[in-house]
Amino acid sequence: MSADLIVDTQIRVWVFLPIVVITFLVGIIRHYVSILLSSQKKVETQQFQDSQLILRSRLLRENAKYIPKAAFLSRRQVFNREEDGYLTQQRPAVTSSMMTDPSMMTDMVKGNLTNVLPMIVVGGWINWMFSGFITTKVPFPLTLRFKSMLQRGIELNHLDASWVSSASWYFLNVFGLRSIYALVLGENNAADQSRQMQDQMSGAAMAMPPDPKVAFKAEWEALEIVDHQWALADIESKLIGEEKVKTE
Amino acid sequence: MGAQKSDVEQLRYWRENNDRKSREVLDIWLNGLWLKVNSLGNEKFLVLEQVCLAALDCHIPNVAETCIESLSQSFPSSLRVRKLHAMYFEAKEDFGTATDILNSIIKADETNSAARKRKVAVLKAQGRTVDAIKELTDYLKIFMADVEAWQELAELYISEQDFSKAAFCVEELILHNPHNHLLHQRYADIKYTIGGLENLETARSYYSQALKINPKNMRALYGLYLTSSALSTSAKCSSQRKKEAAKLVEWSLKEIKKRYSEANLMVTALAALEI
Amino acid sequence: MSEVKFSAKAFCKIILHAAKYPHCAINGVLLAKPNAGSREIEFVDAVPLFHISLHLTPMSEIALMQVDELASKMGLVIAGYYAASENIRDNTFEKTYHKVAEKIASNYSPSYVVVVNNSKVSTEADSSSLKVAQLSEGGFRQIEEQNISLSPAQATSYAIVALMQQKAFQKLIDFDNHLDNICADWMNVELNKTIESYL
Amino acid sequence: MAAFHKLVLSLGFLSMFHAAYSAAQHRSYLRLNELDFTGLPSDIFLQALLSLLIIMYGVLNVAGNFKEIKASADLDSKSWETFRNIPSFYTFSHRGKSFAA
Repeated sequence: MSADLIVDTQIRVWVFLPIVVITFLVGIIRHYVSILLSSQKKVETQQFQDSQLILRSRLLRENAKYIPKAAFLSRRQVFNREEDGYLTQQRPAVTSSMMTDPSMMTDMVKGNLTNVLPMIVVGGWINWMFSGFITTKVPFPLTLRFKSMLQRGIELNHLDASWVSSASWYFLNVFGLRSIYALVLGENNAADQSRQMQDQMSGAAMAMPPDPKVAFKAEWEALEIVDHQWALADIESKLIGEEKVKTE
Repeated sequence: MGAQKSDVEQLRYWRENNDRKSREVLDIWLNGLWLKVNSLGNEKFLVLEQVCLAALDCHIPNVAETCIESLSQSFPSSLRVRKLHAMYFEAKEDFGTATDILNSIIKADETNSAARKRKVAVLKAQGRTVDAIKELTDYLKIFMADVEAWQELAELYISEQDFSKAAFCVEELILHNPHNHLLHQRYADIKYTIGGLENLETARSYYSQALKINPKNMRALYGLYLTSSALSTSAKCSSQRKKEAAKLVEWSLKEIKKRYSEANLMVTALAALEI
Repeated sequence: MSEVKFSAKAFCKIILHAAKYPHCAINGVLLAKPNAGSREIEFVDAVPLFHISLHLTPMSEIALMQVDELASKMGLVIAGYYAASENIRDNTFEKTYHKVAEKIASNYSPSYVVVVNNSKVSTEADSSSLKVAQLSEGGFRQIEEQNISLSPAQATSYAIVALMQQKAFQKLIDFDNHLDNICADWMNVELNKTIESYL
Repeated sequence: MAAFHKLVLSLGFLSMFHAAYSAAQHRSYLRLNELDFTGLPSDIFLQALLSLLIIMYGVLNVAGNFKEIKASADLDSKSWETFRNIPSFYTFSHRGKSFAA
């Protein structure tokens, strides 16, 4: 094992570098294709309202100590009233719109098209073209457990685990190039900017669980058990006391 | 080149700070920035939008027109540019057209909050404050976590002298941003304006809180002085509490004087406070 | 009918205050020499107070206390209240009515309310850009335009044009500015000098 | 001043790389002479440490100013003057029109 393997320089030129270039270019193409296919995601007003509601009640719970007790209680009352409180209101059951809503379907297809498909196609191609090479070596020793990760496609029991096979090199590239993309395409490249210009708000809509009822129920419970402690109860003497220490 | 850079930085500072320095923005623009706007890269559009607003604010319509023109060339279908169009008509007091444009934006995008907010502003511009309040409360039923809208509602209620509702809005703002001394101070202002023993005490607490968060807040310091001196002379207070209040009066007066002497000011008007 | 005169200092400061914050409602108080019962009143100085939130009382109280103290040192009284509303079309006395006016009325009678006529005010403002009313028994008795005058009339109108060209409103400081930065002087000693230099 | 600190930073990095290269050289020297590795020579060690300090100094100065640790520190300098301005709700029918005309 200690004897060093010498890897043919041809492998560097014809396997190691091509894989890097291919994955990089595929990533860029995928980026632009996804911009081309992306449709402005429409947020339902109802959904938006729900997420804002949850946000507000969460803030109420967390910062309740900064408002007077009466103010807190009246707010909780409005949120948690028996019949028509914000969190207890009756909602028509949200059926899973996955199958009925065609736009949902196209979104899914587009997602598959841009993410999964290239992975399968390019991955398969690379496996077929460049299989069975040792491409590089990580400059530190690794335990045997890494063999399955780094030496996919090569079944050699006695090979040191720090050698990397071509298929694994491809996967390392797929996951490792992300920050390079950000660097090359920019965090806010031209495409992003134009979308931002078109509308700044809809991005702020939080992702909501499909059924708001569950979230509402959880929020209702959490709000019920909040014990209001006014943070400003003794603020005057604190203020004077603190200042005294400072001036002395 | 150096001058231009600082101009752009100045504009950015104002933009991020929400400074309404319309005259100054326009001055920068007319003093040569408009020639160089194409070299600004992506910031160009933000600058154009800012200048457009400033021009509308100063009622110089042709500058606003050019800004909108070049923005709509870059983003022909953008709703945000359409909103600027609506604002242009607003400034011309053509409120009907402005409302039509805003309605079409909302139709195109149900969740477009900016257009809905503009509708409130249109009503406000017509002097229909009560309608504006109604529109804004409708808006807040959907966009409950919109801090700007709560703040605007508070201002509207204050201008309508409906202080308890304004207080509610400011409470909401405090919930969203509990470390902002300005909000605590504003809440105390409102409570003091409403009056009554209990509200005075609340006001005093919030002035103290504002002062604790930011010791430089003069309004809070004056407010603390005012509330505690009112409490110390109030007939309904117990003597124990009066004593506490008197201590606060003394302390706040000392602090006020310290502030002025630190700034090397001899203010004779301060004598008014020592009664 | 009573006559109302504005000194150059008072008039310029009102207009400059309105010009400095064109998008805000503003208010302030007017100082006059005390001669109770007289039909004539001359406002010798104005103190710009607020532009941020006029309707909240605590800071107004502080301001009134301080202005009163200073005014009495100079032998003046607070005899009037001026305001301008945010909207260009709101020029009525009712819209700009304020508790401060009431307070002033209880201290000095007859006291006056001045409203800046938003649609008439301009860079060449004259006495027609102000509407004046006497406050009596909770009602407003508007004073006709011919009874409102500037003293000195000609020089003041020249001064205001020059001041607006100079953008002198940037130098005007109201009580709100003072509260944000206590080094700012709400008596506007500097600005007074500038105004006088144009007379 | 910024240029100077950038220079310091790049010098630090250069020196750090040099130290790393020296360490690699040392290892290969040991291997060639079939000696056991006991530790780095003190000069390489010192150089690495020194360049680390230089890099830290450079980064701190290049990266810009420190932020206050207090959450509300940014708000301290704010006043109602700017805080109440909300561009979404600007109205334009105000006195500015009379002054512009």
